[in-house]
Amino acid sequence: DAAEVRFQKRIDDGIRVEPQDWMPDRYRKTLIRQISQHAHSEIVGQLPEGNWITRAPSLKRKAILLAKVQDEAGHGLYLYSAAETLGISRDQMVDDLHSGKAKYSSIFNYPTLTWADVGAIGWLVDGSAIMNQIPLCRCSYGPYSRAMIRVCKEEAFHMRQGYDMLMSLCRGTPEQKQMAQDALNRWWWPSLMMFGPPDADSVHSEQSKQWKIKLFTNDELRQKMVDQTVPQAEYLGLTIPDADLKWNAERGHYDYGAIDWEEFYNVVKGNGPCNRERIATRKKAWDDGEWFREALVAHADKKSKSKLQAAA
Amino acid sequence: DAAEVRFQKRIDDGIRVEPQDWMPDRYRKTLIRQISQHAHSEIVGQLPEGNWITRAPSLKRKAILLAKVQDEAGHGLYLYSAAETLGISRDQMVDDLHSGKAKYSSIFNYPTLTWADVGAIGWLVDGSAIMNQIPLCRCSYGPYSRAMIRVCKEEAFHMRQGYDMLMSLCRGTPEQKQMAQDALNRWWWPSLMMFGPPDADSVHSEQSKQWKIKLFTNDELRQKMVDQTVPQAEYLGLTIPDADLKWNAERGHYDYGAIDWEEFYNVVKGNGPCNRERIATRKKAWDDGEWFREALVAHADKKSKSKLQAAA
Amino acid sequence: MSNKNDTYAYLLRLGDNALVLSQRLGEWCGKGPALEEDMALTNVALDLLGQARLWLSYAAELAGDGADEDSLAYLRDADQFRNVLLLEQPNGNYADTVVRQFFFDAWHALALQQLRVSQDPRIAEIADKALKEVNYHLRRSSDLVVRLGDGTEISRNRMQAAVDHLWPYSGEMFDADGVDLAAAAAGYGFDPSGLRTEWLAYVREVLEEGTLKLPSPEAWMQKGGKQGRHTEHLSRMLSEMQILQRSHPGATW
Amino acid sequence: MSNKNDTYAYLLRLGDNALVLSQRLGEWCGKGPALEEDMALTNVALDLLGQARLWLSYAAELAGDGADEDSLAYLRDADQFRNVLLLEQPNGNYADTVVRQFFFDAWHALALQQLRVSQDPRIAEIADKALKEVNYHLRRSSDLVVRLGDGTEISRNRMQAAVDHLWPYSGEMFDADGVDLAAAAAGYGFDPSGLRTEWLAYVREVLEEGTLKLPSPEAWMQKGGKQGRHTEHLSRMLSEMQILQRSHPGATW
Repeated sequence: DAAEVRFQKRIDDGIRVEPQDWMPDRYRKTLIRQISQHAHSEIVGQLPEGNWITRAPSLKRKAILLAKVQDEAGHGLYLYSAAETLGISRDQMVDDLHSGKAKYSSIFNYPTLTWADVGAIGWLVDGSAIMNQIPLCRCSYGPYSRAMIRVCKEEAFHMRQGYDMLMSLCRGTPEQKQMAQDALNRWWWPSLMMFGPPDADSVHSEQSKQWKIKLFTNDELRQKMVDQTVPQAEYLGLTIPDADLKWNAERGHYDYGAIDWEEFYNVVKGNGPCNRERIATRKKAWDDGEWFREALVAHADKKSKSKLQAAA
Repeated sequence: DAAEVRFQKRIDDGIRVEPQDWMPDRYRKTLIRQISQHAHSEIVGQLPEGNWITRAPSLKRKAILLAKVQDEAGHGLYLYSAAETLGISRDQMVDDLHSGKAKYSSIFNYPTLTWADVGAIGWLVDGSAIMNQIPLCRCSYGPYSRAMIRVCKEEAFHMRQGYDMLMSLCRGTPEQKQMAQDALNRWWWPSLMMFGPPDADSVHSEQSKQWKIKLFTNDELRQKMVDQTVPQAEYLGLTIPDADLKWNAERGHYDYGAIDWEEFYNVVKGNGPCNRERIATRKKAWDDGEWFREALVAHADKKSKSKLQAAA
Repeated sequence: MSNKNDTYAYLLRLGDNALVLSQRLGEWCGKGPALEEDMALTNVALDLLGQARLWLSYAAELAGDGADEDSLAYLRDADQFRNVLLLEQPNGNYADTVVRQFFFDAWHALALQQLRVSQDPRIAEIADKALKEVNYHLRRSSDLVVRLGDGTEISRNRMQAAVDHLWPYSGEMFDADGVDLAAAAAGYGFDPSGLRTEWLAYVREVLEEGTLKLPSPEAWMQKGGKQGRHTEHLSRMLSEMQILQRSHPGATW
Repeated sequence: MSNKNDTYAYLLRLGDNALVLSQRLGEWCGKGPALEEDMALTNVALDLLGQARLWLSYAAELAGDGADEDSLAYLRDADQFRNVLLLEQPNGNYADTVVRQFFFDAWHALALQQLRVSQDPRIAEIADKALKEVNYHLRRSSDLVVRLGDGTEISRNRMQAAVDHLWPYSGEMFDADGVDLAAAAAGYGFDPSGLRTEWLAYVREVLEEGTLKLPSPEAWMQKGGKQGRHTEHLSRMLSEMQILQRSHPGATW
């Protein structure tokens, strides 16, 4: 198909695709899936950390956490807007989330059990997210790439804050340090799973690479994450829960142990500790807010009618 | 009216009135009002103390408190039953409570702000209640008098438990003792108000005395309560918040300061700190439980129908 | 000493199950759907609290470090609690509360029958006393499952939703780990996996009588509570339960 | 020193108002009725939290006994808090949250205008910064009152119910006591009773635009929060807020 060839040529030449440009249907659908999933992850991702806002142990930490969760809502907002440029409405995306048709990052189906989990999420989960997202700042679709630039800047900040939070715990009482270690134990493997299945099993990958909406493979990004994180854990004095982890001088990378992909697929399938609750919480917020949204629409209608009448 | 004269004669002779006996309509109405008000007080009275069940600071105290609140439900149950013998249904009484037509003891419109309030309620509120109720064990209406005998036994136990709870606080840390003093400061006057308005302003009193459903005046009972409580407070090392309180050797009683009847009437009128909330809580429990009660009725109907069919 | 540690860990599970469920039931106090039901529920809460005190006191004696029932209840963090996840789930509507109770009672009665013949006489004694209470709990919750299941359409729907929602938390009760196996081997406890067939048969029978559907016994089951990995609900429950002890260290109440 | 104590008491009220309302707003995080609304609400929560930190830090300096913003926030019991009762009321449905905010914002803006010319330069400085934020809060909550009042029938009913329910908690903001009068006399604060007429006029105007009825200004008003006599809600809120500090005495976070 000539149009597809021209489209691919533009991408190969590094020209950004913009909403008004022609694009293959599969490109559009793939992007909608990817961007909305990312947006949903920001929205659902508010919940595990939000769980500790009311219990944050200092006012400064409470302010940092509030601001962070607010940033996540903001990211959700840009990303929904980016997806809307592809011809899907926000309400449709929200419906798809609530019905289970659309996914969000499985990591948010794990519970936050202590305050240290807030730090671990910043350090590891935001860390993995940035690793995934930095390349996307250069992706072929303009609105997505611009949203990613903005998101990445803030995520890097969140990651530093999470690390700093853990630093305080690791320099604190033995109970606090234990809390940090326990959080690392529980979040380490799920964070590595965030990059998705091993390259060998990964669907969609080849075409997405060609379209420049995926620039590195899952395993490449995962390796980067491990390499970046190991020295950070050492600096904290924490032990990564992987007996097989060791520096491989030949590869110039850390080798790491086998990931339990059965757990991963199981959580994706809906069997994670919090899948049901996360969606139930969001759905309840949405349903409880229906009268509010309807009222704002009704009021706006009244105002525009009375303006029309005044003009007539 | 000859029947009324015979009725009064039986009462004067100390013969108990039973449900099947003839009685004047006003006697019936007065008793329904009094007994149902008492029943409602037990039910609403679960809430202020129930507020601390989940926070009781030792397992033993938690067990004592749970058992006490359960006793109150039980008292409510006997008393509703006693009122039902007078020809009113429990559902009707519950409706009257929720609509505000029926009253309950105003004391339960004060909040329980600390754990010490649980002790203060046992000591002072149950103390005042017993003072009111002991004479009612001899009242003219049989079912009421029998209910009161059972209630009084348990209330005396609750009062001792409340006092014991305060004793632990008064022998504890300075913060605990302060908590106890603060509770006494807040509960003292409302407890004295529990006996109702001064005799001079009291309605219904004369007729009720004659019918032996009220055996002492409000002020007589109030004086008894003060006389009983002052030495108990001294033993705890707590100060009763009344600068005018002092022993009057001539009267053989304690003199006490002026009661703020404006506050009393204000709380009765609905302006107490918790009036709205207490009723809202009970009403919500009732409304939320509707499906449950309906299901039990529906199931019982099915069972009795299938028994009938089996018998046919 | 290793044996003592195992027994301690085993007793914590029994005590925490009773304590956590009792705490949840206490939240209903004065707010139940009917007066008689309120009283019955408080009875169950009181029985469980009494059992928790016996188990935890025994555990504290074994720990022997000055611990007592209150220090165990009030000064451990969530990750040191060993109750199954089922029992920390929120009360929800009353159907959720009834089904949670029913799943647990059915297991609890079977478990206490095992423990009544424990080779640890103290465990046997506590279990014997508790079993009398729990037999009543089970009769009551089974009866409610039948009446609410086979009641109105609304009540059946609520009950079925509660059964489906809580089902994934039922499997953990039968999940044997090292602590269980050590208890079974030493003869003071039992292997919980052995109770599953009987539990399933009983639960199926009662649900059927209540016109309710048993979810798939092969469904994925949540676990972790027995090892101290809980849901987000437990730490919130404990913050309320423990606040006074935490705020007044060393005080006596 | 007596003067310093009065100022300390005065600052606690300002700080606790901001802290307690911020804490309530934080409970909505991730659960609001619309994404944009969630973000705006969190903004308000953040502003108030920032103000609370400034007021409490200043109070802690005056106390001079090693106190800091965190010891004041996390280690005082409910009876030592000095916020008005309005702000500790539960979030309820979103209408309750909006009306609570509106009543407070309307007072808060007037109060900060007074404090901006405080003779205590530190108070004046904090108030000046806060006022800029609160002017935005008030615009936002006033706007929501109008839109939700004059929206659908459901929204009008919910808003009117919220107005009626919260009304008895509005009077305390204007109830001057010794602490207020000392502040007014010394020139670092103001007499709050002087703000009532302007507040009423503004609130009436906004409610009317939202087709809502102003309850009787002569209605009975609840009070006590400014003197430390709170509703049952505050101690529950604090048990959640303070649990970590209470459980780990002396730890740094």
